[in-house]
Amino acid sequence: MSLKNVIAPFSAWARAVQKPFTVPTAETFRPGADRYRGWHINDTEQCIGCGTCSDICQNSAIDMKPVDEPNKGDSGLRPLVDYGRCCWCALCVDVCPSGSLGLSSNYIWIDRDPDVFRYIPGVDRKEWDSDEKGWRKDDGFNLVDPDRVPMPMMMPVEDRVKTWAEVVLGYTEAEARAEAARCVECGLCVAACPAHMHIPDYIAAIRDGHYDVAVNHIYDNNPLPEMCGKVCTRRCEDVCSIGVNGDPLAIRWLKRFATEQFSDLSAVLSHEQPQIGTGKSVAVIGGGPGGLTTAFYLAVRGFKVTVFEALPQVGGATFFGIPKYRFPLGSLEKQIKLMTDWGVEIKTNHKVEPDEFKQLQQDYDAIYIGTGLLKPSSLRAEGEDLPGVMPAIEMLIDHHLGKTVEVGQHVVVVGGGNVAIDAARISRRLGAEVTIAYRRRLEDMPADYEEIEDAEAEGVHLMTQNIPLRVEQLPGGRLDFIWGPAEMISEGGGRPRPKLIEGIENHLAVDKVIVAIGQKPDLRWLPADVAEQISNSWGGITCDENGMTAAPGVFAGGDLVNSTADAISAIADGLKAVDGIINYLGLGTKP
Amino acid sequence: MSVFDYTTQPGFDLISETPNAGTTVDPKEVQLWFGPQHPGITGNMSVQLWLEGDTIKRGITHVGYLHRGFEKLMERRKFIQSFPIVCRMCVAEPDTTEYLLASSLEELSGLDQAVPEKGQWLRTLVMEMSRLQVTLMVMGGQVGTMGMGTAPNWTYTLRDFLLDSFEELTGGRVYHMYITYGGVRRDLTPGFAQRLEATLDRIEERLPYLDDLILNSAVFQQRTQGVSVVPAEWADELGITGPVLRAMGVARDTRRDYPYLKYPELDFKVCTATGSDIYARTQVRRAEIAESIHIIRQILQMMPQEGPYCAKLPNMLTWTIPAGSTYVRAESSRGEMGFVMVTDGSDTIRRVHLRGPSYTNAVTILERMLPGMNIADLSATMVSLQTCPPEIER
Amino acid sequence: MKKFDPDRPWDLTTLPTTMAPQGSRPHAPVEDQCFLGAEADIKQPPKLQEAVATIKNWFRASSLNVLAFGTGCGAIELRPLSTSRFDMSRFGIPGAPTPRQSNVFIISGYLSVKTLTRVIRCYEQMPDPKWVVALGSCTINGGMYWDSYNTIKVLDLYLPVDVYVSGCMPRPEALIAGFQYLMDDVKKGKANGWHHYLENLEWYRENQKQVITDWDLPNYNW
Amino acid sequence: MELFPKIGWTLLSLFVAINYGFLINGLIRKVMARIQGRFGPPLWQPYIDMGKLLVQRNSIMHGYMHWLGPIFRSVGGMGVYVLVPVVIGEPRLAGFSDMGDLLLMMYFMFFGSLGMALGAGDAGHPHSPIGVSRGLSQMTAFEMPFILAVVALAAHVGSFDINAIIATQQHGVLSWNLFANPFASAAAFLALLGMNMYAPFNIVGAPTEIPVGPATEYQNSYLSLMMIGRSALAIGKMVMFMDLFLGGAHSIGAAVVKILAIYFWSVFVGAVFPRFRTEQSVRFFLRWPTAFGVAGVLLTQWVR
Amino acid sequence: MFDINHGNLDDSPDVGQEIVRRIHDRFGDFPARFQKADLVRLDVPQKDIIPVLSWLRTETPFVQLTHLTAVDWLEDGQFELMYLVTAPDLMVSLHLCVRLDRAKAEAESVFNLWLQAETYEQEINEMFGIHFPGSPRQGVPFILEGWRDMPPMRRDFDTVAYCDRTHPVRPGREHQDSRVYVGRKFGEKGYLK
Repeated sequence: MSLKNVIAPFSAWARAVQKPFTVPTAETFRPGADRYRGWHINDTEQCIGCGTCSDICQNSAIDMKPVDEPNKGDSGLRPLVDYGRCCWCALCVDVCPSGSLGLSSNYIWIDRDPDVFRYIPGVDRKEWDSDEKGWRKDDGFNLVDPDRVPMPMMMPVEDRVKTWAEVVLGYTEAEARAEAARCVECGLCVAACPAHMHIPDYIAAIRDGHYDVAVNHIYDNNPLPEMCGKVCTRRCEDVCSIGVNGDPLAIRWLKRFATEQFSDLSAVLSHEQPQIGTGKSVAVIGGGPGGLTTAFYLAVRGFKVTVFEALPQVGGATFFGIPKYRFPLGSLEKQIKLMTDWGVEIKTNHKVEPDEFKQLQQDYDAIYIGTGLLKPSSLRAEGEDLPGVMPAIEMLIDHHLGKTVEVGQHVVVVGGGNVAIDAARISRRLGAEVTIAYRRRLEDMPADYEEIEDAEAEGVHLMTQNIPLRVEQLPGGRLDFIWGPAEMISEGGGRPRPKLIEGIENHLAVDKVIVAIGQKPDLRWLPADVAEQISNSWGGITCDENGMTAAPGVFAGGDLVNSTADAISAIADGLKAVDGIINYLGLGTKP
Repeated sequence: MSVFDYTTQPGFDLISETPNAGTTVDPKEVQLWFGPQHPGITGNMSVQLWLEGDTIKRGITHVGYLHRGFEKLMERRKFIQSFPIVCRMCVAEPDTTEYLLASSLEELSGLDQAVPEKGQWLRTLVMEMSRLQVTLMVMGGQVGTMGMGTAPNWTYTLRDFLLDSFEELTGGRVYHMYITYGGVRRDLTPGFAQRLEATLDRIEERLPYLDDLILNSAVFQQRTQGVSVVPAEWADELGITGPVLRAMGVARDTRRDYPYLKYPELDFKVCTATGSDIYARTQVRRAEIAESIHIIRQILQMMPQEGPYCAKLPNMLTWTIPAGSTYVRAESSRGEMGFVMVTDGSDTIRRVHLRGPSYTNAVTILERMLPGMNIADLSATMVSLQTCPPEIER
Repeated sequence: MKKFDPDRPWDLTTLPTTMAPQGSRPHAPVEDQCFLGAEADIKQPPKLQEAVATIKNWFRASSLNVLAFGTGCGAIELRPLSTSRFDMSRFGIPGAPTPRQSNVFIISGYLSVKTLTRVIRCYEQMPDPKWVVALGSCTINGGMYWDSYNTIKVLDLYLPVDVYVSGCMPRPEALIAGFQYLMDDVKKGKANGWHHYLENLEWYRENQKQVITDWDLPNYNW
Repeated sequence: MELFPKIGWTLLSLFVAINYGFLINGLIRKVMARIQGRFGPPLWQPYIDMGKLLVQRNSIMHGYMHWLGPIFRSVGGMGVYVLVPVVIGEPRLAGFSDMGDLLLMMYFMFFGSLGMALGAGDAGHPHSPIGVSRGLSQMTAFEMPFILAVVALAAHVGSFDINAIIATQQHGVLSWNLFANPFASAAAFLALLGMNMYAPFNIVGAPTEIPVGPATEYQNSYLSLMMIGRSALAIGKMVMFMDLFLGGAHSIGAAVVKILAIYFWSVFVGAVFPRFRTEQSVRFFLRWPTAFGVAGVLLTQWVR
Repeated sequence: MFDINHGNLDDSPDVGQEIVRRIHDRFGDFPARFQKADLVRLDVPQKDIIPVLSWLRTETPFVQLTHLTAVDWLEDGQFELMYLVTAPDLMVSLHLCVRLDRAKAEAESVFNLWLQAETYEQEINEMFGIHFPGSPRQGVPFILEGWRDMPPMRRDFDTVAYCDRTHPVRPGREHQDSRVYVGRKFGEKGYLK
């Protein structure tokens, strides 16, 4: 014990005259750091109620609760946080696909009642709701994979226009499983899908490699999945929660991948539906997706179903409306084969006449009408009767039936839907220079964005805000397509409307003008009294919630009814009609 | 009769009218429960002592008061869900276990190659900061167990300044939950380096006073020199690591021997002392505080300012890892910590086991050092061995 | 007074009107008995009684000795709280090393069954009135150990809790706020979980015995 | 002075002294907090603690001996205080100093501690007997230099009468025993460190080893009684040291300052040291302080 | 203390390869996996494990038992014991893995080789129910107290079911899985199943 070591500790007394370390009483409740993990906040406007936060929470601290006023397109659920469970790891924030969830920098919550520590952030108002600081989602750290596995293309763009072969190659097994693993199984897609397919279930099955399970899930409410897997308008992907801040899951490609795994679907599929329809018969007029759906699921239940199709091939718009480079004929045939194998009788080249319809009403217990839209809308511009002006729908049907379609050197396609793009890309493959004239902006185009991109890549020229004024005959058989530019004006709500800028006329010399601005229903084949009874103001058919028209026993669906004009809606109508027919015939177990 | 009588509880309470069943009392012996309710115990554990006067005749450690079954819980959680759990394994020093979990699963999944440069630097920074804060705490706690309030008050405050830096960087004061698969969760904040430097300066400014209060203090020297000596031959037999080993003069350090993260690029020395007593362990800790400050300064200088801090992760909700097993290790403030990780190809861990230095320190070593020890030294010994109950029982 | 609801045992506003439960010591009456006031026997005007109670509660609230028992993770934040940075002693909250001399029990997080036994023992050794401050999620509804086989989930089935401080773990500042909350409650005479415990000892005992298999605590509280 | 006024004045003085002890206690907490870098509790915190202890329920009873411990303790403390003259030439503040001498005072000091030890030993908790044995060993050790110092002073004056010892120191500051007999003073002031039980000699109630030692089972009203006793004893001891070594006080102000100064000596040391183990502290007291004490006695003989 | 043959193992360029070669020479051809520079995994049959361990302990620099733990392979009906033996001077570890029959969960103790194995074996005994005859603290509670159920770390012990049975939770929670909720709300149904 040296004297130095006895004296040394007394140096600590220097501290006594310095300022204490202590946080002054007035500042005791210091604000948390900029990214402190405090209480939860939630932007309920942005929140889509996908429940991913609840899934990742290892404490099972987050419940999804139905709220009174959900936003459109979300699940109607909002996270409820239980602070009897939370550990403030903020994984819920980091995983939140919409980025709506966050943690504020507040950290003091004291109560004597333990039941109060539960609340729905954003809905139950709290004083920290407007806190700017706290833990927020960061772009550099993602717990879900925002990048889609790229879909490999069959060949380079420049070769594509020379062939009718399928453009998209499809995923390999590894790619499909990798893509399927991106799913967070929120189920928002189920709501968005008109047919309410079991999307998370089959994606999970694909992820685990159980493709037969996946196909069974898929066929559960879609008899044309391979078609859907290739050309569906996929509203599921629009609402996909990963898609809010990244690429949506490639649901369509995954469905396609699963169905393509099996050449013989009967061996894979199983059905457990009771044979309730023995002895009952149903006539389906129009072999489009809606009609085929009704026919298939009724046949599965033991009904005797006959499909009457005017064209030589069933499939309706999915047959003639979709170019073969998107949807090879073999795919369709495989699915039709399953239907006929499972008991659907198909009569092609059989156009139903008014008299025959009366007969069908007597012969069959129920009739389903799904004849779609076949009458092209008019251009409503001068010169639309000129020989070089043709409706796109006719061109597509002709093309698919193998007739020769003359497009010449230069074509202008008027319209911005999928039909317009298809007509343009077919024309491109027929060797023409193609221009698309669309009235609104590029982002307003109803066509699939991938389709638009592909078309552009293939050399289709896009002219937007372009209003056709008239078409004039030029010497030499060519046409002069005269158009005026438009400006976009927004009035009230709604999307902006194009307005012609007067006084400007542009000319475009073309060989053909293809009009693809929509189609109208054509009910002339119905007996006049029936047509009168069931049709509505725009010429379509009105149905009740069971899919039944005003005529008893006559059901309808598809483009005739819902005007959304996509295959999956028609399938959904078909499914509705299946239930409707069963209930109508008194075979269902009504809830 | 089993000597493991776990029915008695803190101390004797003769008023309870229920004599502690199963215990036979030697009239010359006093049985004393040191903990779990005891200010001198290092966390929630207890040592059952049989005393003669102030001298311990024998003793047994009892753990399990903090058992939460982490290893079981992690077997039924997805990989990402295990990540918030592991930091609770050692409350004072959460980053080491976070790193161990991340690196073991990265190794088994092949993600380890993808960890970006900056993520590695940030991991190193956080690991070293956490070593520093715990060492500071133990340094003060060491003398706190001997009844001086001044030094622990200072060191806890200095540690708290470091916790402020942690809070700024990671969003949490104690549970950082920062190191995760593929890197770290957030980037540096602007101006973080300057503020951390200021904190380090503040710590350094106080270190000479701490030396005077602790290492240079005559009373402290008398209390600790030659007290609770860990025999050198136990080193290999019991797998002693960390400051306890280095206080025997053996220069072993996981950071140098099994290089990981950015430690190979950093310049640091392995601090040793001789004597293997409490004083030597305190000397090692004092040297490691200076060394940690030195390392953190280097990291702040050498760290790249730009770049990603986390690898691109697969969907964490469905992440699966191929079957395999591994052992990863890292140097915590107490010594080598390791994770045994076994996966079976599913989306959950098959088996994980934390190998912590406290496991042998608090049970095997402590129990063998107890006979003949003065009761006054027990608390100091436990702190010097850095027994951490949550790590023992997980 | 509301009826005591066994489903909401933590609701301290539902104090039963019955006397002390069977088995408790006869000298542990419901009335406030201490060195300065066996006032149950003395007939005093109600105003004075009220004033005396206010003064007593003020004293109790201004000197809260915290039992040094780090039951869980939260104990690590008690160190900064009691040392220089946050210095809880300036609020009149020092630490107390033994249960006999402490007034506040901080349950700092989860309780394993093994610790719960000790916690009950320590709690019952503390002199009345005594208060329990529960930290963090674990005490409210199990926290992150909601599926752990070795921890209890709902503390107030086993001990009366006066103040819950939310957070995992609560910062020292939150703890200070919790203490201020407790002080307010004590001053108003609202924090009487101890009283509740005495009155419903049987109910608590039953719950405690459900999880503690090796029961060796006495069945009365003294 | 008549007996009854004297009793009255002494009780009043005792009351003031206890309050002063409380304030010093509060002040020490403040100062200790300052060196630790914090604010510390308010100055009046001991009063609040005291009030709290009085309004808490006692929940345990270890028998009457246990209950008597704090009473012995406070009687011992008060006994010391009433035997010391606080202000020179002020009979109202002289207590019963004319009726007892240093030996009686030291008896009261022992008496308090021994009574406490007896009471604490009855508690049944192992911490109590361990603390008691530690306390008694340490007490015996520091009594050695203290008694030597007292003997040195008494030998110098030729009497154990405290008033006589004061009287020899009234010839200027240098005549204070602090300077007149530095060895004895050193012995006594080192022994004071042990008496006041601040670090490094606070092994008795060391919280990290045997939480609060002998008092481990005491609660509430017992504790409050012990606080009063400790306060009286502390002031009594300080006054005694003031009388013995600092020449007493001529005014209340001087007494207040000197008491505080003497008290702070142990705080000054206590704040910066860890504690000794029992045998180390025993060894410490029996080494240098005892040597100083012996030197003090020898010095007295030599001066004579 | 022990006759440790530091021999030429120090000099060999790859200690892991060398020690595995020696084990192969001496005890048989156990499957080995060289996982990284400092870790080799060896799958040892149960009858050979104690000879290998005692040889490592007494005649090689692999003197440190870093940890001992168990894995429950419920599907295979086996337990796996994992011994990590380290050569601290050479900075190489051997992970020795042994499969035991789950029905007869018993293994030989290594307490004689390493003192601290008593704690590891005590914990494994408590948590997995593997018995180590001769180890000093078998059957003595280590972490658990008053445990009446099966050893909790076994795979077939369901901790959630145990919690539901034993530890009540606070009532009032109700969770809607978004997938199920959305499906139900929008009339999701199957037409084949």
